[in-house]
Amino acid sequence: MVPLHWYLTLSAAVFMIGMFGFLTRRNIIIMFMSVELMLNAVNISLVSFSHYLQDMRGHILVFFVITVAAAEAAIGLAIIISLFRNKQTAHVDEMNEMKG
Amino acid sequence: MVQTMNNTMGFPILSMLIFLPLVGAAVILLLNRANEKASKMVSLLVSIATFLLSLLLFTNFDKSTHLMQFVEQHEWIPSLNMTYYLGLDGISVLFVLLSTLVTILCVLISWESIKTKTKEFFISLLVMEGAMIGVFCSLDFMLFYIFWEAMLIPMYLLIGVWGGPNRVYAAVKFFLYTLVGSVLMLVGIIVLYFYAGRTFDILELMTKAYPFKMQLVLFWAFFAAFAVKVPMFPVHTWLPDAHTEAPTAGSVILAAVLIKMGAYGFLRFSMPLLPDASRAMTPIMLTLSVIAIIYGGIICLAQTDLKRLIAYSSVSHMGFVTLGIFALNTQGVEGGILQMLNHGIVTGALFLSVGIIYDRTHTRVIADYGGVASVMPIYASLFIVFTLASIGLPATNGFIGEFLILLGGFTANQWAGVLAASGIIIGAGYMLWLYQRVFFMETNPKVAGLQDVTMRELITLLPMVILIFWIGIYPNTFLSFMHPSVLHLLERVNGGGAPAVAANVMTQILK
Amino acid sequence: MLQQLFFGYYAFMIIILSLLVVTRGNPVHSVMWMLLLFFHIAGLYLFLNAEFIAAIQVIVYAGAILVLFLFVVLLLNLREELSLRQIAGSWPAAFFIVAALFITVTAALGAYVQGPVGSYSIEAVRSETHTKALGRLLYTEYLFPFEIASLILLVAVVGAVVLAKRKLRS
Amino acid sequence: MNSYALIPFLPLAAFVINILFGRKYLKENAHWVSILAVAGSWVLAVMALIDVLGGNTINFDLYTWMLSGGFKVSVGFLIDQLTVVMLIVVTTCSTLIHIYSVGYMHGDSGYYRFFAYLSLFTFSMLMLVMANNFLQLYFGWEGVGLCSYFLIGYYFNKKSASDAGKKAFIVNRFGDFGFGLGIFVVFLTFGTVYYEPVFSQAGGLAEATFNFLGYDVHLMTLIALLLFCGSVGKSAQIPLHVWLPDAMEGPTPVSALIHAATMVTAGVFLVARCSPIFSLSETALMVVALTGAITSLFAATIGLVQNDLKRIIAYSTVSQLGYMFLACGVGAYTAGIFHLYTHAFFKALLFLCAGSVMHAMGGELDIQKMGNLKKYMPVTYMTMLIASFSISGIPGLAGFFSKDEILWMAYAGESPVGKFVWAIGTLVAFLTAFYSFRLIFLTFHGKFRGTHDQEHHLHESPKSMTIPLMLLCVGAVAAGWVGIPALIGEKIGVHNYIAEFMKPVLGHPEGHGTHGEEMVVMLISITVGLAGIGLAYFMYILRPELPARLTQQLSAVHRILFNKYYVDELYSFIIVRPAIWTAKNVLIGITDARIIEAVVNGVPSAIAALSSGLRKIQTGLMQHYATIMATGILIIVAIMLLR
Repeated sequence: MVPLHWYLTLSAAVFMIGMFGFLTRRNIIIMFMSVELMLNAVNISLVSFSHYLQDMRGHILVFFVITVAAAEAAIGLAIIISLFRNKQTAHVDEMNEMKG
Repeated sequence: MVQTMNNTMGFPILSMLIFLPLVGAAVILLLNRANEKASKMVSLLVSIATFLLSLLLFTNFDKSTHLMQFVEQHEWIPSLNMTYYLGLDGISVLFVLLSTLVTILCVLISWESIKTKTKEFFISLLVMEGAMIGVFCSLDFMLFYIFWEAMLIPMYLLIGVWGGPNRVYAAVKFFLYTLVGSVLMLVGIIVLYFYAGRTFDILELMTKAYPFKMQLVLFWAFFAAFAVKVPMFPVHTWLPDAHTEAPTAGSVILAAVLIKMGAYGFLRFSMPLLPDASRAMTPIMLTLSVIAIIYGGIICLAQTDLKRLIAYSSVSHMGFVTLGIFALNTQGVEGGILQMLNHGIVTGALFLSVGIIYDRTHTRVIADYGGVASVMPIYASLFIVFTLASIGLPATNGFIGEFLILLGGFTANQWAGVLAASGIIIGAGYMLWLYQRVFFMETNPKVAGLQDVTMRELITLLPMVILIFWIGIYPNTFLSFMHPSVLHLLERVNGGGAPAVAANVMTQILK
Repeated sequence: MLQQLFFGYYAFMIIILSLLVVTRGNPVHSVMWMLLLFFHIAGLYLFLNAEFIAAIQVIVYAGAILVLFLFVVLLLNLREELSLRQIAGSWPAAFFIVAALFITVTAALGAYVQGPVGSYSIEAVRSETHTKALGRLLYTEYLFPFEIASLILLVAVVGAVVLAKRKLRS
Repeated sequence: MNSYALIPFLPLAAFVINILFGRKYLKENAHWVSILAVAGSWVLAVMALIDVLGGNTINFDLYTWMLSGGFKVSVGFLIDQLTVVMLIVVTTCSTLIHIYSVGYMHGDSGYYRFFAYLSLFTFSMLMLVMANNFLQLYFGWEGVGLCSYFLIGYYFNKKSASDAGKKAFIVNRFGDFGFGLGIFVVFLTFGTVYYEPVFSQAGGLAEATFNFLGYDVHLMTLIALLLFCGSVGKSAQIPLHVWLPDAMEGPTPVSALIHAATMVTAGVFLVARCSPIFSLSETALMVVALTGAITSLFAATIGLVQNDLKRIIAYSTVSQLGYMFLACGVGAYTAGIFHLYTHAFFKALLFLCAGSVMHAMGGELDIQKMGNLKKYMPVTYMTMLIASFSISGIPGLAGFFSKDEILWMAYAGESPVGKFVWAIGTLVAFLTAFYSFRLIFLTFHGKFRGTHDQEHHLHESPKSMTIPLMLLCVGAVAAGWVGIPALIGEKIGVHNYIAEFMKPVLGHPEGHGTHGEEMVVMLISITVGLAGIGLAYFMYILRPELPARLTQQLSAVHRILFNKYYVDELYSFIIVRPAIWTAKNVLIGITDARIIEAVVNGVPSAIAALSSGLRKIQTGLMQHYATIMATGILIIVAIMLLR
């Protein structure tokens, strides 16, 4: 029997890797993939909780997360395309319109 | 529940007064932008209807009681114990009338002078009216606060959109000044709410006793809100800018109603809620009032801009009002209330008049005028009436108010009375000098050939003239509204003891 | 024992693949590694008796989202970017924060107390099949969120079209 | 309602009609409304006189004007002996001057306006004298001030005229400041502002003190002096005399009515009306007497050297007003009022004659440019001559009796300064006679010194002007006959009617002197009067080159006198300019701009400075924000874990 801890630790590890990617990568597409990674990490823990607590609601939530992830990917990538069109770069360093 | 009078009208008159203008604004909103005439007509009709409705207050008001009248109370936000609670007493009823009257005049005076975004202008005006009436009618502190803040928005727009060249600065200054004050008041309101056991009911709050230290803190919190509005020295500097930049209607509302709210706030809240602090702070308030009177007066002597001069004269006149209010005796307070009304009428009329001539010349610089009396004789005679009322000549309303205030002020504190009386000399100085420079002397080529007042403008000014003489010759019509309420207020402030009339032996002997 | 072995494999692969995803310089490579990663995650879901989730993980994530990524990567001409530095200079700080966060989170796991279990035991789900059980819940109790989710997708579709569309020069 | 209430309201109605309909409809007929109204008032005033002579005093309230707490005041009328004398003076002068104005103002563009103001003035003046309380008195007081403002500035296109109007109003406000405070003290003390209870209670408080601004002062002195401030302003006494000479910018009928016969005497009326209070304070009386004496001397000396026809008469008015105060100050209120009454006639006459001269000279006022007018204007000459005799105190004429009464009362009264003010009064009588006849001789005698054009136009004025002159002339001669002193009266079998008449209101102090002394005083005053005339004759008829030589020899004195002791310049220097300077440089420049606005604008600037520091954190790079967010999560999780 695999204890729940293992799953959760795995989930945390993947999440942290995703976060590390998000914080350090300068290519916006890879940053975006890091976000997907983090979402997947969360999904892992949701599914495992669901399994161990014998409850379906975790699955429901995962279902919605995937939906939102799909929507997010669509919108996000569209944004990236239009950004690239304007800036000719996918490097976030160049994107500092919000500089105060 | 504090005892009140039932609404004998058979219909919710106060709600109707508040919402009729708002409905009018909504109607204008639906009108075609191109059809400016229609929005003007609608706002005129709505404001006249509101005024006629408010006349019912005038006729049906029971002058024999200090209790709240025309009361309406409905649940609003029960979880916070906020209610929709409206009512009027002798202190507030006249201001509702003033607001409704002034709005009509503002609509009339803006008939031709507003050329851009006409529709929005009249919407702002009507929303303003609704909020102003709401402020004077609210008996729930939260409701009051909401109306109080709601007034800021249309006024901000009136100044910021239709104002003069420097309008944005003036509008922002006006907004920030008043907002800072009212936020402190909000804190005060919340403190009271919790202390008094979770109620916003003003009448109920007034029945409680608060510890002196708390009263002091709250007094200054309220002071921040009210003194800015009045405006008292030294927080008056927004007024000249706002008045100067605002369009005529904005200046009129500002002068006639908006700055009354500060003094009204002192009367309605600071004094009955915080009687001990009010008494303790009297010397400071009297000092500030006297400074405002003299300071505002002297500064007028050096003004070169018509509207700015009148704005500073407002500072001086409102100094009289606060002086009267904080004299804490019958003559002072009644004089103060009456003077608020007077100032609304007179300064409102002065701004209307300046607007009339500004529409023709597009200059506010005094030096650009001269000899207008020979070009526009009717206008000149109306203006002299307002000038004289402003300097408090007997038979005009200004005299009654200033006399009662000075009498009250002198009774309360002789120095205050004497120094304030010197303000009357200065007042005559700057107003007559202004009149001379604008109307007398050689006719300035810039004003040659101006058209005298039109029928519309005459109709705008006539109500003011009538009121000036009515109050000046028979003030009892208006004073009689106040007697019971003022007496009640003073009993509360003076700790239920003997009302502070002139305490002297001879009064007793003569009776 | 077998279970633990299985888990060990999946966990190891998932972590390795995740690291590959975030560290590859070329986005195309990253996407490829991610594809593999998603299959492994789907496998883990199967392992947890979540067939339907595993299926949509493959279909939606691997099949749709990643393909979208791939399209975008290919659409954009990123050749020049590849020569640039790919990792921000401040990565040690980020590493420190992430590591610290990981440690604290795992430390918190020790405080986990199992709550009462629900009615969807493994057997119950099996007898009903996972898809049906999920579907029943989704279309009854979670109908409203489900509808909202569809709305979100609609918005996303419209939004994506509007955003990605070339501006028509008028 | 008592029909006497119509006395003031008839002119008010005329004002309202004229101001509303005059410009468009009445135009050249505006005078009819005003004249009818004021004549109606005159008839009613005469009826009131008969009533009062019959021993009645009328006192009634019309309606409650103000009611606030313990303060109640009505519009109400008191008609007693003092009021009725004033009523007669005011309505008579006003009627005659209305008629005179028909001719004088003929063809003026503001014809209706002029009559409207005159009516309004008459209304205010009548409200003033008929009031039965202090506040209504104040009402009339300010009302006449307003009309004076309007009428002085009647030719408002002239800067000097509008300046003068403004000056009159503001200077008066200085006096009214004290007056107003006086009313407050009265109310605080007595709890009412009605004359009747105030005067009847005053005696009981003769010794009372009042804490005024932290000082304990004698109550009656305080009230009296505060009220006297108002008088000083209205009646142009030192130091508030500066407005009256300038007020001559107004049309001449105005100068006659307002600035000679009626309004300026309101101050004297006030003192007389409040005699029960003034009598209780020796200090106040002394101040009144000295102010009056000094003013009369001061103004008379200025009058010696002026060349402006109307200003000479204006200074003469100031001087004569000083005389009246001098009388009141020595306790001889009746004498003061008596002089007020006679003065109204001869001074109004002098002004109207001056107006007639101006009319003929085309607006010229410089007496150095006149001369020999008697040839062209016989009626004007004769009437003006009589008026000048009257003012110089030539026996038998009105001025003689009142002036003599004052001097005798000053000499023989109980006032501690009596002898001193008598001496000044006698000196002033001499100066008055001198400058009055200087005026006559320069204007009507000698050779004509104006332009040829002017000479060509010289003519006698129309009937509507000369008839009032003649009627007033009758007054200037005969008005004094009601107050013939006992010394003479006993011999010709008449009483001092006015003294007896006024006794119930003003009392009548007896002089402490023998008939012999009284005779001496009278002879002295006659002598100095004649001497003044003689000197003027010597200097301006016999030796016309003498004045110029004197002017040269005494150039310093002449310059001071000619410039009116530089009082205007002094006020400008110590009041007007500092006020405007302070406003410009201190209040606007420093307080408002540097202090208040610095705070007001400083707070936002400080916030702006702070935020411009803070904005450096906003790199705009998403990952920085994300890193900070992650740090935040770390901290939160750590805190939750450690708890």
